[in-house]
Amino acid sequence: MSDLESNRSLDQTATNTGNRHLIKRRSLLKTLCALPAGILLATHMSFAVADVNTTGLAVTDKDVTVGILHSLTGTMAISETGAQEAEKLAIKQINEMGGILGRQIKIIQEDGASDWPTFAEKSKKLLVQDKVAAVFGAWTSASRKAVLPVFEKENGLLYYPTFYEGLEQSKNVIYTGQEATQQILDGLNWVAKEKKAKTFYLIGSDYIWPRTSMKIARKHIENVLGGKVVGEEYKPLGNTQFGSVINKIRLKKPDVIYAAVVGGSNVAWFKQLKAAGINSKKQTLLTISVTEDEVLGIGGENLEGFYSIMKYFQSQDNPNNIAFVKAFKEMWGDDSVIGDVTQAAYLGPWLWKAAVEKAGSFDVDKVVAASEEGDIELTTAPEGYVKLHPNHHLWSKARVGKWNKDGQATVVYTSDLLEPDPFPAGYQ
Amino acid sequence: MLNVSNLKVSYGQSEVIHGLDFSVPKNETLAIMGRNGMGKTTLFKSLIGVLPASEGTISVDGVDVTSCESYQRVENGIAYVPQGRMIFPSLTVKENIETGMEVSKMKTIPDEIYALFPVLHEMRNRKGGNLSGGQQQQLAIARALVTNPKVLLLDEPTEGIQPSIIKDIANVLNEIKKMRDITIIVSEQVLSFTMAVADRIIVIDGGKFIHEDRREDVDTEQIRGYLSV
Amino acid sequence: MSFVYEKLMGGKQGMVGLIILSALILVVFPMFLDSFRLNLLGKYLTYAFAAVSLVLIWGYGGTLSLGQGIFFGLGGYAMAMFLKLEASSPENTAIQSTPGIPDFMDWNQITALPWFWEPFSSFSFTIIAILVVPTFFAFLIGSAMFKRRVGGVYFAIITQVISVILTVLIVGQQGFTGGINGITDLRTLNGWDITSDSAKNIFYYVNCVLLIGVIVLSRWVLTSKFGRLLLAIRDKEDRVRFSGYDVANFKIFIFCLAAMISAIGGAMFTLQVGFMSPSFVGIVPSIEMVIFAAVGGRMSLIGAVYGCLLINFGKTVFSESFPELWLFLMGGLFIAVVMFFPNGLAGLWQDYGHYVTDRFTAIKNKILNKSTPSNDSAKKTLPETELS
Amino acid sequence: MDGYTYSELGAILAMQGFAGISLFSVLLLMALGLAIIFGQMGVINMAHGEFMAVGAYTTYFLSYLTETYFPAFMPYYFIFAIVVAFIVAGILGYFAEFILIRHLYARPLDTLLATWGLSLIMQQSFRSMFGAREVSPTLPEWLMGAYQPTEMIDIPINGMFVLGLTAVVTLGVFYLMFKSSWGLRVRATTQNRVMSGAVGINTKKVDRYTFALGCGIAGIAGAAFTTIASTGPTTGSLYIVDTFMVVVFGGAASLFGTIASAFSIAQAQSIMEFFMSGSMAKVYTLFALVLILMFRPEGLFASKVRR
Amino acid sequence: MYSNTDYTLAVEGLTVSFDGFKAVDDLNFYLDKNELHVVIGPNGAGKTTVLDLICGKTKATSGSIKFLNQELTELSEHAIVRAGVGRKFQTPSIYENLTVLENLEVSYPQGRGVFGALMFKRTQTVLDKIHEIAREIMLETELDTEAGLLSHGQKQWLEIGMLLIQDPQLLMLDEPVAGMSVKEREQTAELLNKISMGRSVLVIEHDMEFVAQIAHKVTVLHQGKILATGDMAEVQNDPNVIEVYLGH
Repeated sequence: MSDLESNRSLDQTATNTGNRHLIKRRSLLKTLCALPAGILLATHMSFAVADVNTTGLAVTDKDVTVGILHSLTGTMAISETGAQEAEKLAIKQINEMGGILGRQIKIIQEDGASDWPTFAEKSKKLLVQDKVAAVFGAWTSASRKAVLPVFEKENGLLYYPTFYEGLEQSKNVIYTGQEATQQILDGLNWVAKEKKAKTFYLIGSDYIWPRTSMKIARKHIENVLGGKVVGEEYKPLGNTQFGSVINKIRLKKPDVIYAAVVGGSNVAWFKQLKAAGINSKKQTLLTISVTEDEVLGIGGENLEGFYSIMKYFQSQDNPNNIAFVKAFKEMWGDDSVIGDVTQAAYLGPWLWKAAVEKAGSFDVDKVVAASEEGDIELTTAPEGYVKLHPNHHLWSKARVGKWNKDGQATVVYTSDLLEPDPFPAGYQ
Repeated sequence: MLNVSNLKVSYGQSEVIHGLDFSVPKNETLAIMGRNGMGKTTLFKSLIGVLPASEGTISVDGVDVTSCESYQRVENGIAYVPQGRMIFPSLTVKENIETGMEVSKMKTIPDEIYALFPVLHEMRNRKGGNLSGGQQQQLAIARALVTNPKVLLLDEPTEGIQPSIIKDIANVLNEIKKMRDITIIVSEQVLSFTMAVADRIIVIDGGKFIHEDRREDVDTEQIRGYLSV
Repeated sequence: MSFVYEKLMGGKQGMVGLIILSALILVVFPMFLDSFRLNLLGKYLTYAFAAVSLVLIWGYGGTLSLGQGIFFGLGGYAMAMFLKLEASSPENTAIQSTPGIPDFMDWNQITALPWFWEPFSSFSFTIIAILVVPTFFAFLIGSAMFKRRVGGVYFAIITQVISVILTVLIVGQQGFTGGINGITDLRTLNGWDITSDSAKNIFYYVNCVLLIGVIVLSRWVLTSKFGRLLLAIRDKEDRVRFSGYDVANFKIFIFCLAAMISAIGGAMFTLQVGFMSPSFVGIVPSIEMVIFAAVGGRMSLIGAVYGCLLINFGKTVFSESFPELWLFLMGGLFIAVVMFFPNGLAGLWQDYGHYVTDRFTAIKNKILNKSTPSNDSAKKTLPETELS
Repeated sequence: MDGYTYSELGAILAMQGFAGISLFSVLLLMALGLAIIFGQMGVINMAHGEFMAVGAYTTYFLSYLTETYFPAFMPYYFIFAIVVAFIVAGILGYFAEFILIRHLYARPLDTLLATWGLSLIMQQSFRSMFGAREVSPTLPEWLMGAYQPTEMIDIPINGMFVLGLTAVVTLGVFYLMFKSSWGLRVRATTQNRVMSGAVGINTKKVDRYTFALGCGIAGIAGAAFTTIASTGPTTGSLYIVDTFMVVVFGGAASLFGTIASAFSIAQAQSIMEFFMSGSMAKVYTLFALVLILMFRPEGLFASKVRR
Repeated sequence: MYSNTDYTLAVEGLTVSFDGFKAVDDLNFYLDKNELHVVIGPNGAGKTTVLDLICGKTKATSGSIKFLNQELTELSEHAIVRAGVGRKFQTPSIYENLTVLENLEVSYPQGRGVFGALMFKRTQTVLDKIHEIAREIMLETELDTEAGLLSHGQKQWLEIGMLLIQDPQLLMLDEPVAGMSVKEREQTAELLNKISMGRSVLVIEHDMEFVAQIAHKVTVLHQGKILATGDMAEVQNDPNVIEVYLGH
């Protein structure tokens, strides 16, 4: 089935490409300075394998092996390409800085082929046969759910980059994207305040992430904002007919259309909206499923004036991001665009590096313990500043971007640093 | 008009036609007689190119058609009325006839066809499948005639046809021979019909010719003997 | 004795084939493969159930079912429901707003276990459900279709549509089914940790034994008068009907049997892989299963197993090194099998297999005569020539 | 429904009606090519969706060329693209028939497997040539937007365009199949291939061109769909089941049936979608089709002919 | 509406139309016990369609077919066979890949259900019956021959044998001597005469000589309607038949 239904299912976003040059020395230094001084010193050389690796991982005097597990083929390849490119960029940059605990990072890459059992199979191979110290990968909820038991059983460590529905917290996973409340709540607050929105129409693709997200959105709208949900609709994955829904929307005249349509459906959805005369002049639309990658397919002209809530936009104007975008494009080509998940994937290797150096060991238990202390932070993150919460998720900011014709967004609102809350009370 | 030499035809491993030689001049009607399973239909199928010949040559009016596809043989002047008629059941009578006009490039069905088979004109908008056996046989002949053939092959045209219509068909064949310069080859088991149309009779048995006569020399008892061994 | 030999083993050729297959999967593979690869092989062998079922319904029955994924999925889901309930004990799910129900239900604001989930807390009910539910479903489809003489292309397309319906339903009703993620995070079977290596090894052997059992059962069916009638129906359906047989019943039965066999494969899949998802119900796996059978030889029960192993093995190996090439290869393989090897591997075996059989007999004689068995050499030489 | 004026309800009704008609034209356009290939020739072409994708990619490629080299031509390229899509998909179909299909006329179920293999190869080719990402051509401005007969009614122009295109293609197919001598050849060949050869029809040529025509129409469908959705390597597989359902439901051999079937499926689906979730609407529609097919296996509009 | 009779087969008011075309038109037709009845008529007259209607292959548009006073139009094909109606097809319809013995065995009226077929065993009773039938159809020496290798005539006999083994009360044969040599025709005529003792037989045939050899009664069918019924001589002299069928 992988092809038909699962299809674009799951791709909330997509990503891209990257680059070749190092990050500028200045920002490197910044990273280093940001780390606690003791660990900083410890980073250099002179750690015997026996000390940094007591559980038989693939670590030698010179190098340490990690795995990258994304779909290179199948329907999800579209989305996951960017993530793995970002991860490779980060690893390359780390190696050029001298690696971790004096060891160069070697990559073993496996193809999940957009097929969940294959993800499980390959993750087991990475952990059992290759004994990798960490894995960067997975994209869809389904693939994460498929590999989760393997990571827990083999006590591996997974850095998972996608914004997702929450309701999960595994000892063996670090979530570098937003969980649902981080992405949703502040955006809704913003639209309620800014656009005086009272009525909302919710529409999404029919699977767990949109449904969970809509559930949270509905509770927030009804209980916190005092608004009203006038319609809630889910279309099968890959659906390309939105005529009836658009008519329903016209009938209900919501202040805001709140959308979580994914993949190819997304393109049909926005094209048909525009063709039906519903554009940003008449209608506010807020989506949680469109990043720069989707815009490539949808076409900027069809989206102009609509809003996305993400934690990252390629157009963000800060030195970290400018350096990152440049490095990425140099490594992976000028045509690349960078979406939210690509950036989140880029954070994975850096967060791992910080935790390993703090723990002084590659052992998963020690790295996890170091991560759970809540003081691992990245000041060099392209999105700005992020900090690892003891619940394995990241503190980060939500941003509302307004889409322009050229396929880039202008950030119109940035929240405060939001605490991740994968099991939000009152939203379940 | 039609020359066949050393024709051999096989189904898979087993050879059914064992090296036949014959030629039929213009304006002659040749009847090939024989019991079931003696190779009549196989011979006809190989002449029209539905079955490939494993050896030998077939030529029409001096043109070698041995390696041609069926439709090319039709272009070269062979027309075929198969055993069991094989009209197109869900095409109308008119459309059935028109399928034969591919080669002759005619635009409309010539009047002489309807003159020959008035019943077809009457039923021209009926589905071919809903015609009676005799009518279907006429349709199959009409369909073959509109290709303007030099050689007309008829495989057991009387099979399953009511006796009264068999006589009509014999008349039609003789009429056609008068109207056109045409060679007719017909395979038959019914001797009376053969005697009514054929100029020459060949008996086939076990894939070989065993007997040949001009009509005027035919010993009907002898032929009947061949047909009923 | 001769009954067992002729009927169940399929005579000399069949016996040799079965022995070679058993030796391969029960002895040779476990000897040479590490537990990771062996587990992988076990997963492939669960697909082999579906491939074997297609030999029955398609090769012998003459009816192409593009819905074997439905039954594989139903079997797998039934098993997954049981395991999920066991994994969702109130203690394990204490953080949920409604403890004691599966997590995905909790996420979908379902506060009580749906009625059709309840019986799945019983292991024996589950085992029965795995066998009966898909069979009953097949009975419904089969009666509706075969009694109405729907066959051939139409049957293929309609079964395909049913598998689409089921997939959309499972994905759409995620509160009850887990949606696109499927039912995940299955850990124990009656308290026994199914994620451990030893459990996986045991499942592997159980799977092999069941597979061989299914093949023997299928052979018995095919060598009975029923089997002859099946072939007769395939070739001259009207004659059979006008010999006084209710042809539809025969088709329904073989369709049900095929469904049950697929379902066993699905259940074993869930046990070995640890989750079930709607991706096994849809069109693509259903067609792939047909290809397993076609590559193996659509008339060969044992060939289906090899076809299944060959393709999946190829997929794993090639997708690691040449992911793009693999899809071209797979597509090419479909076409090549249809056009040049309609009898698949079994056809090759039929053409060249007697070399192996002769050798086997020679070795057997040698062993019997000398009574100093050189088992190793027998085992080694046979498998190597097997697929060549 | 309270709170709505009659004119509002009327407007919605009109637009909803148009949504159904628009879905109808999409389904029909998808199914026409297959009705020829499956209905007339009996080939179960699982790669039909990929031929649609060929048309869509052709349109995308032309849009890219036009945008890059002849921007002034942008308003007109789309019409041109439809023609090119037809030709490209037709030529590919021609070769597919020559290389693959013609060996399998006697084995319809095997065409299913072989064309499935073909579809895999085509999908991977798309991926290698155009990348895994979904693409979408830049459409001329006149195709976008809506026509507003009254204040409240918006009829999408792209929908009307597809509707018009479908009408043109349908009429063309009808003319070809039932009024032209070429159509007669096709119908004769499908009824009795051997006999058609024996009355002088070059049946191999007929087969090849018929298949190519079916694929060409799929190409047109693909080009038209770029106005409503995007194109990816696996786009084709999304349409294939729906397309087969339309053809089978209508009665495989009947072109009229295909039209009626597309109409009833589209209206059922679109009306149900208005009242329930999209997933359930799809489930109910498909389920109803299966049920009806069980009672009328030969399809809704197949006629009963003596043997 | 249709009353009971003493006839083995009573066909009354039988009509079937395809696409508006009446292939069989208000047919009335009776068949007595132990009667061998031949239906003749040109192709397309509806002969085979009548057999199709009786054995349930085609459903009637209207009318009644009563076999031993049991209405057949409402039964499914296999039920009609089990009621005692056997039918031979025009082209020999046998299982080419099975041996003669297996062909007969498969037709043996036991193990007709799914589970019966699974459990069916080749007992001595079965073998005896097979040998008996094989002797009757002159194939006892060919029991182990693959049926596909038989001559055309032998295939026709085998199919008759496959019906005989079920001991039907009504046997319907569609052109049983088509493609047979003269000697085979004679043997077949003998066979038919033998088997018509104790059961009714309905035969479709063209060959007038052969018809004369076997028929107790002849019916001429033309365009779905009966032209004449009676013994051979009556029919041959019927002016209608001469006008429409035989010709002057």
